Amino acid sequence: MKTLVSLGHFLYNRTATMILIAALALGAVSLLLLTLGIAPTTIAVAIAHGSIFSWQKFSHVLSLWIPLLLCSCGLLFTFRAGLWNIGVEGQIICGAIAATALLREGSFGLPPALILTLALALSFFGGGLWGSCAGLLKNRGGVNEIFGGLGLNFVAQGLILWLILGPWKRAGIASMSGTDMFVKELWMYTPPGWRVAPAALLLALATFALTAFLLGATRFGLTVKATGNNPLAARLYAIHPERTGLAAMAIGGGLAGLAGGLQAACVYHRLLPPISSGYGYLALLVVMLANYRIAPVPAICLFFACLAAGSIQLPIVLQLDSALSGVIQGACVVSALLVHGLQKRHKGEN
Amino acid sequence: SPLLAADYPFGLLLVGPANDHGWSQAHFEAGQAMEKVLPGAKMLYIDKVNPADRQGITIPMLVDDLVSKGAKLIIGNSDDMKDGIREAAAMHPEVQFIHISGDDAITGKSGVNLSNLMGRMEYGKMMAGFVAAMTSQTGKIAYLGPLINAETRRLTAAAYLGARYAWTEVLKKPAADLKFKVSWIGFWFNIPGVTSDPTLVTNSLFDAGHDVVISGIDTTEALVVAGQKKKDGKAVWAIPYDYQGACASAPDACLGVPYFNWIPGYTKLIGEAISGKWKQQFLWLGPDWQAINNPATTTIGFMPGNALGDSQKQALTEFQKALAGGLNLFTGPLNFQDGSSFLKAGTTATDDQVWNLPQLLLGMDGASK
Amino acid sequence: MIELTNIHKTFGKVHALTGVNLKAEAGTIHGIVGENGAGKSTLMKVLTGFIGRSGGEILFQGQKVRLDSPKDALRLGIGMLYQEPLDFPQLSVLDNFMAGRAVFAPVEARTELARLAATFGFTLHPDNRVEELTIGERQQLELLRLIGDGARLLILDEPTTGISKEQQDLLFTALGKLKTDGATILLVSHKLEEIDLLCDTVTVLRHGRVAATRQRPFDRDALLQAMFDSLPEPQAPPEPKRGGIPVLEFEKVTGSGGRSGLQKVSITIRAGEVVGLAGIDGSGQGIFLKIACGLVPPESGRILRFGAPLQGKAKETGRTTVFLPADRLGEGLFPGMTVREHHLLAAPGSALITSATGLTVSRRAIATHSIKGQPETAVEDLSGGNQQRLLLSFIPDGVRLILMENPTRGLDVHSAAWTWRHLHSRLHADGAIVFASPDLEELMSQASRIVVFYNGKIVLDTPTRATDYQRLSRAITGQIDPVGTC
Amino acid sequence: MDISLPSFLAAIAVMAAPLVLAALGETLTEKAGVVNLSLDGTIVLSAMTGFVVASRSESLTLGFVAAALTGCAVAALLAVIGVWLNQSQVAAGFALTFLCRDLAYFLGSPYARQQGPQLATLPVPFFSDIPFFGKVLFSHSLIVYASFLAIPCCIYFLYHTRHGLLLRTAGENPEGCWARGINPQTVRIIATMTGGTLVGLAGAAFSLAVKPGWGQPQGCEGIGWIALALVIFGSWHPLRVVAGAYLFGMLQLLGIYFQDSFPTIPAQIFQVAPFPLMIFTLILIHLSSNRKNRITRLFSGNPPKWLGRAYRRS
Ligand SMILES: Nc1ncnc2c1ncn2[C@@H]1O[C@H](COP(=O)(O)OP(=O)(O)OP(=O)(O)O)[C@@H](O)[C@H]1O
Ligand SMILES: Nc1ncnc2c1ncn2[C@@H]1O[C@H](COP(=O)(O)OP(=O)(O)OP(=O)(O)O)[C@@H](O)[C@H]1O
Ligand SMILES: [Mg+2]
Ligand SMILES: [Mg+2]
Repeated sequence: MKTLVSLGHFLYNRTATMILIAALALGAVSLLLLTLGIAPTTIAVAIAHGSIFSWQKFSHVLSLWIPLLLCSCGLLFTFRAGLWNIGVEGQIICGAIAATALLREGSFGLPPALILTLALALSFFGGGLWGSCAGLLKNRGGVNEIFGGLGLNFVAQGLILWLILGPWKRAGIASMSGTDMFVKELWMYTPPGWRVAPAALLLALATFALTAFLLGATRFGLTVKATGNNPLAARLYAIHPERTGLAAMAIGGGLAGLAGGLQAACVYHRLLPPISSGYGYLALLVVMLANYRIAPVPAICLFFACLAAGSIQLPIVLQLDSALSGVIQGACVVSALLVHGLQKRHKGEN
Repeated sequence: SPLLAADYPFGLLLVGPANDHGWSQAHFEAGQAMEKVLPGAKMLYIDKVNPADRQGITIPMLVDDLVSKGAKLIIGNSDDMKDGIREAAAMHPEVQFIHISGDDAITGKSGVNLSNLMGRMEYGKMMAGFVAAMTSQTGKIAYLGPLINAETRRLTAAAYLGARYAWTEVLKKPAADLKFKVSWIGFWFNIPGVTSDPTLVTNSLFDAGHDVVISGIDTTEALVVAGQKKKDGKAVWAIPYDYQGACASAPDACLGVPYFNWIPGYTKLIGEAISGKWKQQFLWLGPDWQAINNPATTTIGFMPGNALGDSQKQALTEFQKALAGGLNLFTGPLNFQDGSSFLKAGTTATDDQVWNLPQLLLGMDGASK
Repeated sequence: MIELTNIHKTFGKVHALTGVNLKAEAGTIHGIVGENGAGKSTLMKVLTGFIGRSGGEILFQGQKVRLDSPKDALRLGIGMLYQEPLDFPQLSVLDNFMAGRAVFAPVEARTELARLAATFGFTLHPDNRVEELTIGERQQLELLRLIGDGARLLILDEPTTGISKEQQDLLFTALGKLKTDGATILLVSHKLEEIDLLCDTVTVLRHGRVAATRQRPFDRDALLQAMFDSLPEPQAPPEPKRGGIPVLEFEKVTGSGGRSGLQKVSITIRAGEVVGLAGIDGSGQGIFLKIACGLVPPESGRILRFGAPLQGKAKETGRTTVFLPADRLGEGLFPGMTVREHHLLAAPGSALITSATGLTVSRRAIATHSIKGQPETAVEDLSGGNQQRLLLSFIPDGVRLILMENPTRGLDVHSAAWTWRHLHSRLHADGAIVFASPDLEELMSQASRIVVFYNGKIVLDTPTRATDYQRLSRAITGQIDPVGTC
Repeated sequence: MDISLPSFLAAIAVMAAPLVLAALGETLTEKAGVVNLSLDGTIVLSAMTGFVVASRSESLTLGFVAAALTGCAVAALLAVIGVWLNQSQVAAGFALTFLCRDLAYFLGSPYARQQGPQLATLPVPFFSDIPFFGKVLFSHSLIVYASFLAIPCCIYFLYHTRHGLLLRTAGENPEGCWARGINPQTVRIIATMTGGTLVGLAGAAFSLAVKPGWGQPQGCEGIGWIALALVIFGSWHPLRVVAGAYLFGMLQLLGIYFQDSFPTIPAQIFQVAPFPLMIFTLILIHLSSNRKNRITRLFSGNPPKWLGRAYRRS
């Protein structure tokens, strides 16, 4: 009974905080819209229409949700280890490159499911490798992981462009629209009327479950948490903080790479220059808004995916720029920081 | 007797912002014009259709959305959309598709509900090269290229041929004195970290003594920089691209703009679709030589700019007449940049040879691949 | 000149100061003494407004004054030399001298600094970076800055820790000069000889209260008696065990860290010994322990543990050696994680962890170590004493070398006794316990051998039986010339 | 492409001008112990406000003022979260980066690719005729001169004024600052806002002078990250930071020339190179400065001791 009451209290507090954050963010954005003479409600209706009011739209939302969730899961690992992994974009790209390297060769007469599985495994390794690079730069060279990651993002960007316009160019003409499409049998199965591959959806759900499991229910997760919490103390418990950090970067990069592999294998069916689509940065915002906790991540990813998908309606219906969705996403995170800070101050911790 | 539908929504997918004063805006305005030209036609558009601006964007998804809003015909305005449009066309056989700048209708990679539309910008670029050479005082002309592919090679070569014609045939100067430099930035517009910075490239082109820069990219950096230099008293000019109103960003440095006018193409293809006469085709429309800036009839126009001198304007008119009269600049002898022969003396290039130009031409300075 | 009445200060739940009264006259030097954590620094910081006070009044020249911030203090001419130097290591001497002044005049400041330095016989190069200076020079600089800023009431918090004899002499001469000029000086010190030498009055603080106030001449024993909780009759110290195999050997080991680092220390600790390390905070005992457990690599010298050279890897430390640091939250625990999670991390076990895993282990540890908390309590919510019990509960079976800083800090008498019984029972037949403690009573009653550190060196190494409180407290305050083992 | 050395140097000076302003602004901020990671978004947002205000009011001055205020306002928000509320400055900076960028695209959309006012070149009489240096230093627009002037001003302020000294002390040891009767929180907030103002000016320098106009993309995206990297790897010294800014300008230009000089190497390499090359040059300098030899020690320097750490009085 007592635990139930305290659980209730806990949920109530969390919910109240969430409502406060949303009210502040949406209030500020609404105010901005009103000063521009736009009714916030019409925007909300348009976005809702474009995201959740039909299965087709919602399945589009889900197709955005998958990579966002994967990248966010990866970031949960790195944040737990106390690292700012800003190189997610580059890791997505490397994952996509690794998957493409296999998929563009065709199926070799092997079962497509096998090839696809292999390609996704490769993408995990590709992204993981890129993540480890930033980790190594930090461990060996003392290079702040923010700038190491940023530099590696640019390098990955260069690499993908070079591949697309050079060695992997389309038959005939190199084109920014990407490499040639993979052969049809290597497209992940999407049922008619769906805009998302069920297998990818399952993979994302499984990844989230695995992340929650690894971080929440294994010794490894505890080790990562301890490292991020107090690297100084970690050594007393026979934990190697640097090695743990590197492992977190590799897993984080791997999951981002997996997102990239899925983008190539089941969304675009080819490698194209902007394959990372800014998911890496968006995922950073997701995890910050979740206050680095695991549980809220899928819901926030869904919310962000709805905004991203629904905002396409803004130019169609209201002739408004769809960057508004980014404004709402950013405003949510900023107000979360404000609300959490004010709460701490109120409690006298500040 | 066209059976005009009372209501005919069509969708337009724009790769860039609808107000980019360039490629996308030209399409957008043509789409708007359709609502007047074709009674009942109603445009639905989505702009910034590219994965960098919109996460997880795929053409089939957007087409679904437009179709669910009633669109009976969809236009995709970018080469990037090639695969997506093809896929969407297969998914929606009941809907007609127009892909701008592709060639699926020729190669047969798509179903009959997809047509291609493109303008013969070669002519526009020839005129651009022509006025550039007529105006240049240093004899050094530069071309600000986007990325290297068959289309851009073709357009760049056309500009060079126009310039060479002006230089040797009109001005009667030795061909060797004409310098034609191509500098590629890497994409249709500037993406920091991915492309060279067009502002910087244009500046260095001018600094290196080129006095006319012909822009092949979708945004107006070249003209803006020329305008700045002009204000500082330098004798430099630029020629923007794509959009009829593009000179507006620096009218005093603008020699003119070769532009696309999509109204005739749209009118034909959409009109046929409305009246049930749709058939798959590859439509490659050129200028209306009788009225090169007539919005109803010409697909390629050239709008002279404020900076174009009177005598040059006169010469341009003559040049346009010659082109209308059958002058073909893709006539041999022409050699490729590497010295190999492209056209033997007396032969003219086929459409296919021009469309798939494999290299820049001899006399042009810059990367071919 | 200055009078503090009924000063209170609390940090959250900690009562650092309770009803402190203190009065200092112009032209005198007033000493403040007390054991570690008695509240000396806190009282001084309250006096400068550096930290706010929870209650009490301050009278300056008979007038009640606000003193809410250092700004107020500076206006009244109150300046303080802090225990942890509050200067700017990466800035130049001149910048440090000028920082905070109302006018920026480098040229004038340079001449003023030179003039003041000459007056007191200090040598300071204005363009050197402060991080290149010795602690003593940094203090000289701060002192000159305060005098330059017109301070008439000078507070010095342990100014002689970590400075050389020459610098100390210079400092004392300077203080004498200032006193003659009519300034008031409050001197916080652990070193009774300094008090004897300089002070006119002395106030003893204990547990945040005034334990005694004395005028010169001082009775040394009475002061010591007032400072340390009690000087009970010495218990029979444990029998020193002789002839055990060497557990830990240091040969001319030098390392940096703490206030004074470690300077060419050689010592051999044998099986069966319980070695107590004594000394003022930061005299070398802390860094000795960290080097011994492999957390900090030494700069030079040779270390053998169980007869084999130390690799300095964290992994090794786990099974055979444990280290329990003094800064429990900062170096020993993971704030934000629960007691159970700590137990899980401390002991090898299953790779899978559910909310039930380790619950019994944790419960048992909580029970056997009388930790006031639940397995799901976050460690930062434990009281300091319970945090220490938690750390003790991590010591796995079979550990041969137990290294500890302040093992019973914050424990009540009862649990301290329990803890020591517990520790002695854990003493491995082939192992040893080495602990540092500021508590003389604890050292005398628990250690079989006592090693006193002063300025990074061992100044006394003796079987507990062969020493007494007086001798130890003198050694701790540096009153014994460095000698080897007796 | 052949180009004279003065033209080459002059082009670097122009292209680097906004970067110089932004990097100096961030240097001021970080010297006070605050990390303002929002630079990239702030630059885009202030480029937009600068352009819109200048074209609507037809006053360049108002445009620059508006951009400066924008930068200052974003920095103030960061200071509230990161200094006053003691929240993670890095998190706040990240969130603001993306918020500002999208806000700029959303609000600026109606003004995209419109013709707008731009700062004219103003050769300094007499000086601009000096051979070589006239072209390099004295034939620019006001904002480029401002970027030149900002360098000595910034150095003078930081190292030769009372407030500059206070600013450094707040980043070095806020407790020491407090012990000297100065509230480090106030110093940090003001420094953050001052730095933000310079960053705002950098935005306007783009949209009103160096890359006149506004659109999506404006062309200044990504520069903020370079500025941030410059501050770290320039070891928090304005002079080295600025040297890095000019190095970046040079890399960008060289990329264009090398495209011609090495026709066998794919052109894309040179197009993509400057950004990663810059970051990795900086990383290399950083790595080699860990080893203590005399040349690389030139580049080594330490971060302000309390950088990114909150301070609060007990
Ligand atoms: N900022 C703080 N927050 C919480 N507790 C504090 C703080 N500063 C001091 N204390 C506590 O107040 C008490 C008195 O500390 P103080 O520093 O005044 O001791 P001291 O007499 O100067 O000791 P030492 O001789 O070791 O310098 C100690 O228990 C200490 O832990
Ligand atoms: N930050 C905190 N949040 C919640 N509870 C706390 C916190 N700090 C202490 N407590 C709880 O308050 C109680 C009193 O703590 P306090 O530190 O005063 O104990 P104590 O009497 O000094 O005990 P000990 O002698 O073991 O040090 C403890 O039960 C502790 O668990
Ligand atoms: Mg003290
Ligand atoms: Mg306690």
